[in-house]
Amino acid sequence: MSKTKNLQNPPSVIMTGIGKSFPGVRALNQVDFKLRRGEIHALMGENGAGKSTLVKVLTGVYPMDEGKVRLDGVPVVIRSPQDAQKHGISTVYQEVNLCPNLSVAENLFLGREPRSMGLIDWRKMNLKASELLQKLNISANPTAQLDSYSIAIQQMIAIARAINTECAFLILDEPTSSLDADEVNKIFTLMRQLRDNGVGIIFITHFLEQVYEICDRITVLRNGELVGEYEVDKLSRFELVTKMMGKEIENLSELSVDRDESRFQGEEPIIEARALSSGSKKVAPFDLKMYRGEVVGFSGLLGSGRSELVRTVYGADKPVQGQFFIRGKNVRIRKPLDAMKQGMAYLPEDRKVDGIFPELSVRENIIIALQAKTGMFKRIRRKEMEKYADQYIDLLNIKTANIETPIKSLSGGNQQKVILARWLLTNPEFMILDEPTRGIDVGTKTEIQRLILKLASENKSIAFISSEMDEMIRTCSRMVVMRDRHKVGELTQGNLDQSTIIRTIAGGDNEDGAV
Amino acid sequence: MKMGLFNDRKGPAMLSPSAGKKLLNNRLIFSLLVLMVVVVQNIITTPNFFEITMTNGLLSGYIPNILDEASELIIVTMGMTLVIAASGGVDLSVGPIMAIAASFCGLLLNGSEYRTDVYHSPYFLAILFGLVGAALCGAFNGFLVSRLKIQPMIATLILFTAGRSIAKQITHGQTIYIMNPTYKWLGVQIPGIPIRTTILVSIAIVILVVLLVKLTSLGLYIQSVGINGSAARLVGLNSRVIKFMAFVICGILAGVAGLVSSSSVGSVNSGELGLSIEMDAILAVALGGNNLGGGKFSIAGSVIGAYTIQAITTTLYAMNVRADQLNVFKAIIIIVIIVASSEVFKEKVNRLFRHITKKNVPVGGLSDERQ
Amino acid sequence: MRKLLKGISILCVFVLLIMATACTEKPAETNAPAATTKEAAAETTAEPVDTGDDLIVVGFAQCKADESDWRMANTASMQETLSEANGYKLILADSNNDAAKQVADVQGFIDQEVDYIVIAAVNMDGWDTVLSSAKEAGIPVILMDRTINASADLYTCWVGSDFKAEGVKATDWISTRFTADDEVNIVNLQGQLGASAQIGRSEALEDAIAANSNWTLLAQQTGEWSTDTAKEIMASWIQQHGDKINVVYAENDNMADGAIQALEEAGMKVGGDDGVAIISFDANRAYLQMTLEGKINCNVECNPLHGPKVAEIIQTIESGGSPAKVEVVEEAAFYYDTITQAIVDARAY
Amino acid sequence: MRDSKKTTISASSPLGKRSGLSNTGILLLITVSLFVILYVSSTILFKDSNFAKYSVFFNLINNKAYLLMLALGLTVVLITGSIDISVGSVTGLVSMVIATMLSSQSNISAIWAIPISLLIGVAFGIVQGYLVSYMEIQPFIVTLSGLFFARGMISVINPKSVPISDKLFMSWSSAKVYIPFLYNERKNGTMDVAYLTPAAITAIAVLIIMIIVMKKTKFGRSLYSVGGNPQSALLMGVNVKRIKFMAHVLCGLLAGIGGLLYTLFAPSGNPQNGYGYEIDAISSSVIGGVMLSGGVGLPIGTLFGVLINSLIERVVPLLGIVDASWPRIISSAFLFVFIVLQSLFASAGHKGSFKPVLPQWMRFNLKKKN
Repeated sequence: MSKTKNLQNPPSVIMTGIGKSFPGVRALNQVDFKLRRGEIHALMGENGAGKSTLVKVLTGVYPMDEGKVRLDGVPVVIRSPQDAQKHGISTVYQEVNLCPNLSVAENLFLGREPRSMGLIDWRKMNLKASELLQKLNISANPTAQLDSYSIAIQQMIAIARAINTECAFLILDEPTSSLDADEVNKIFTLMRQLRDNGVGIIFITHFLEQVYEICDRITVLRNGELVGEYEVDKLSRFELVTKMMGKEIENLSELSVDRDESRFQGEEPIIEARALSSGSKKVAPFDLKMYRGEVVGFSGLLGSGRSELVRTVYGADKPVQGQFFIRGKNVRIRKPLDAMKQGMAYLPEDRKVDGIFPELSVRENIIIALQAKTGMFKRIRRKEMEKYADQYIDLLNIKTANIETPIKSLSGGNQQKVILARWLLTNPEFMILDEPTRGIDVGTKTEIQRLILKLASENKSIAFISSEMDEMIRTCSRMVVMRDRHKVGELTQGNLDQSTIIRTIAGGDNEDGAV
Repeated sequence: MKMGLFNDRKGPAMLSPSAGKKLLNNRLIFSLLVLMVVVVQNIITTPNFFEITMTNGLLSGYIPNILDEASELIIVTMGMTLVIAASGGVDLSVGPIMAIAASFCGLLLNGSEYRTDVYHSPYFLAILFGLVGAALCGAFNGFLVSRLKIQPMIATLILFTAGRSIAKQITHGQTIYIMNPTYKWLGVQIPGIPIRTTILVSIAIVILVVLLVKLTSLGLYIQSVGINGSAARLVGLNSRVIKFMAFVICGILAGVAGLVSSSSVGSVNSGELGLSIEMDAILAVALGGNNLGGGKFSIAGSVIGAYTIQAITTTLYAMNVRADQLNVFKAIIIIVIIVASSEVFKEKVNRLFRHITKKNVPVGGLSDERQ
Repeated sequence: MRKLLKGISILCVFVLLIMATACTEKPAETNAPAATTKEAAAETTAEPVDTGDDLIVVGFAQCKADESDWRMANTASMQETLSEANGYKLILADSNNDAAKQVADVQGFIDQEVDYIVIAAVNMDGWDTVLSSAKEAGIPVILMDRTINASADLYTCWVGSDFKAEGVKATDWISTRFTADDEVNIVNLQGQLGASAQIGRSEALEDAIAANSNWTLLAQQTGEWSTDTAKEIMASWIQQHGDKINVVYAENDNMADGAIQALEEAGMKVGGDDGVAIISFDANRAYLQMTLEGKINCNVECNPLHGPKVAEIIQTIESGGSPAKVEVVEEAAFYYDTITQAIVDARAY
Repeated sequence: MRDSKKTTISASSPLGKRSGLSNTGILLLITVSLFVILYVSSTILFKDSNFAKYSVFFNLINNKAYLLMLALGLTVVLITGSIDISVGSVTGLVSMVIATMLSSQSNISAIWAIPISLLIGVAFGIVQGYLVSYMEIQPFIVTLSGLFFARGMISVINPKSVPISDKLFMSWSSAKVYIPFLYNERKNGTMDVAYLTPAAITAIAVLIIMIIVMKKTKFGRSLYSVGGNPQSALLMGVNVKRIKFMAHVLCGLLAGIGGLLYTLFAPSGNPQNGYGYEIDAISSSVIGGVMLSGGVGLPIGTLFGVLINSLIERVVPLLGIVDASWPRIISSAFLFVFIVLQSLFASAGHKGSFKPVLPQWMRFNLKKKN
């Protein structure tokens, strides 16, 4: 209905030739983007595609290296979020950027509180707040402290705040990732209302259903480059996922994967989970069996629960239900050390937050896990440490000045290899690799893929997660597909091709309803 | 000469390549500079600065004096370094813990008498008892910090205010005098050894801590927990236990300092032992280039920091600055060191420098380690 | 938040109500005995009206009860003499060397309507306001040990030591030890600056130095009554002046102890006939022992046992008399060559 | 005393329903109830000591007017997530400067004491605030140096006790504003009328101003937002550095006022003045419900923190404990209880399981829009 009405508007925000680099990574390369008033524009792409960077460049969080931004035809330079707000661009981030210790009303009006005689008029502020909340159908008490509400409500309040400023353009950076269907619907109602009032909305999400439900246009990014801009009605889900994941398999040396499942017949699985689930409903109960010498891919879009699943196996998220067997023995994994002692290793998704110790040296970063496993009083001798470090620097071809260089001065790919080395050193039987190739250059990617297959051939069992489909297809012998925090399927041998995977991930075109 | 010695057993921070720029970026450089200025100043004003004489079977002179007086501070600073590295907070209660340890020790030696020549229990048992007392105090702090997640400064505030009174309770409210000459072994001199025991003890403690940090993986654990708690958990470290241990060790070391201090004056006066040493110890850690927010630490840095503070104090005493006015100079010197070694200041100086030379360096030019 | 504040104000009203009821109860309770005792009071004139039992309530504002051995002995003396067995109830408020807290403590005594207030002042100055409150409330104030700068009609009397006289005893001894031709090089370890003991003792020394041309003051610094600080300062003096020092004038025992240790560790002979002359004050048992051993040459007593004197004064007032304005406790000086073991053993503190 | 404590403990058993009170509110309520319980029980336990007199209650404020200023200053910086441990020494410095200025030799008017004390405080605030917020040096080290500097300067100015002889200043110091109708009869028949000193009135006025500033001004709310989540505050348009700087300046100003009020209360200069007051101020703020992690706390809570401090000081001597070291152990025990309570609340609140704490009838904020 009104969906196409505004498609004819001329673009109001025009970004051309945007480029942005971080040490070691080219995050954006010659990206163009257009936003019209009165449309909802989805920005799609897998991890590291550059969505967040693009948004942050637009809102002045990062200065851009190259490119131009025009607002209604006028070139502008946006230096800070405040600057962006002055230009009418407001943002709501995935993490709630509000003050948990203030009341709801204050969070809505901080910085522009209604005043009488120079003092904040609380009565008026609360009144205005409750009006606003009512209008948006948010059930929150303006006088209650923000952190007494769930993240979902907080997120809605954040949107309410963003809307409340005189905004012409609203950026929603994965605001729905922690909301349930009802709440998502409420937000959608809100978004439609805004769109009809002529607000241009950039909507970043990983949920395809949501894109197809509400968006007018889609811009797809991949690896920091623009794939294209499409009208929603003219792009099928299948095509969208294909564009996001990258269809063309890069011209790399062929890797051969033995996908014959029958070889595991009668063998004891090294890992077996029965109805395992973790606390705070991060992942629904799942069953899982993994055998020696196989690489199992865990695919699904970001936020589908793929990382949460492996974290539960490793004990990084505390399992609350279900049973877990290692080599046929029922064990309880309460904390990562338990898992490590059972021969597990876990390369975390977010290298910066969960992986590296920035100020520690390469050597220390490599041996830390082994050291933690052997215990405090059985210190690995210095000579031995150096030997290990040198060995793995050679083995993985880590580029570092020397083994005592702090890891923070290495490039992303080399940091990743250091962490890989850290886990290889513990000689695990079962390895979890969550996005080991994220944000690193193509050459290193291939090296890591080879390494994964080599490890499998050494009879290790590997759980592999990657946002890049081709990489998974080339390395995995079996694939677990996750959608909406549920395990929705396991693809083997015959089914393990791109279109089947994407279809399973996408959940089919005719499947209806919001998540 | 002292520095040379410690440079050999470098803490991790000292390992960076010795390029000129790296050296300037080293936060320790300013403390060293001040230490050097103080030493040079002393050499100029007091010609007998390097003179070491043998008096009464003991080496004496300016340098042994400074080493002697810095020893308590160094011992306490070692513990403080670990606590700061692991928890990112400070332990305010080290002074009172010193008093408590000495009181336990004195109680065992004296019974309930105020003055004794004859020990009521063996000396080593008393020392052990004192250290156990100190360890308990450390454990109390550690419990509050690691289990109840109370900020270290506030958690240790409790013992800071109550500690001396507790010590007083232990000694039945009196100053204990221990006249047995062996009591002075720990704090003054063991017959036949020409070097003050305090110096030996402080060196021993530094070596012990270095060994503890280097021979076990405690140092690595503490740094890991201090730098990135979440990553530390994923590699299988238990941050609670490690923080707890840091506090216990800090308590024990404060206990050692307390025993040494009490031995050197031959009495236990819980109101006096280690008075306001906590502030000096924190400063020593900061001057040593360690981040008070936790993480990486350098034992060598802390040692140098402690000597810097003691050298300033001793020099100012020698310049007839009154004890109560000393703080003014201390404050100024410290703030200058801290400001000069702060990141923002360096950046500002760099920018100014660039402005003067009109070099066109891109904005991100400071972080030159891209790949 | 508004409701919360409302709640708080309700609580405040609650407090006031409780206070009010307690207030109205009180007269009802005490009226009857008050009526009877008023007659009794008319007979025995000065007897203050008690609140039930016959104990004389004494509020004692001590500056810092565990500051030094001397102070501890002083506190203990008060506690022993003014015990319940002797018909007193002593309320000890320890101000921990905090002048403002001490003023608040005394104000508290006035509010609590004690019968007598005894003050060992932290600070000489700033007493006028609170002492006039005490006067207004009719509570006699006895100053102890430390003098204050306040008009004399604000307190009943002062009990304590004459610090300058103590200092003079010490300087007298110095003049007997050295002849007029000797070069007398003195270092002075002062007490906490501003304390009346420090002022009196330093003054006596400075006067004596001014009077004797052969006396020189090599150095003067506060050791803050502390052994440790004194030791550190002394060590630095030894570095500077070396053998020139022949008299150490330490203004309390603890600092003398520190000085002696520093000297001994520097290999210098201490005390006796030919060592560096050590002057100390307070004369606690442990240091009398040291005097006996010859390490301290002259130890001037500073008598901490003020309890009996205070009790005496209170009894005088109770029986209608008025005590002298200044009550000096008796003090002796002990010399290394005349002290005996019996004197040391007889010392209670 | 024990009975009344028991009831509060059982009262705080979980009920499983969401309470409308925020952490701030709960902590404040605990503080206030503790004060009330303490006061009422000492009234009952120490009948002879006249706790029920009005003057006793008002003297709690009179005695600690200066501490209220320091604690308010700390409340401000702690709310922004910073700390200032120089306030005690600044107090001492101000009192020494005033005393030296007004000692008998000089004839400067006492009026000057006011701007000078404020100026000293603000100067410390500006320097420390600059170093903390713009040079990004750890506040602990900066203010520790500030503490050393101020403490040393006191001795540089004057190492001895200095009396104040200025008539005008002394008249301020000894003035009493009697409160009509609030009086009790003394044992000897005279009237004991409750009063407030000019210092206390100033303190109360400043407290009221602070309550308004913290609650009703943009600046006040920015303080909370900076302490709650500096990142968000920045994104919401708050100039985080400037607010932190201002917080330190305000804290310095309050320390200056505190120094003035201190000098009015104990009119003399002494090198020992204000020693260790930073700890008293911190503990008062913490007892009053300020969280050291920042973002939580109310000036009114700080008032009760100070009152509790003042009350404990009155009560402890009456416990009849002969040994002088017990009072400090007891006060520390109080601090311990508070800190542990806070930590339990904070950690429970973080997990989301901490909501109930109060029984139904005690909740003030129950009516929630669905």
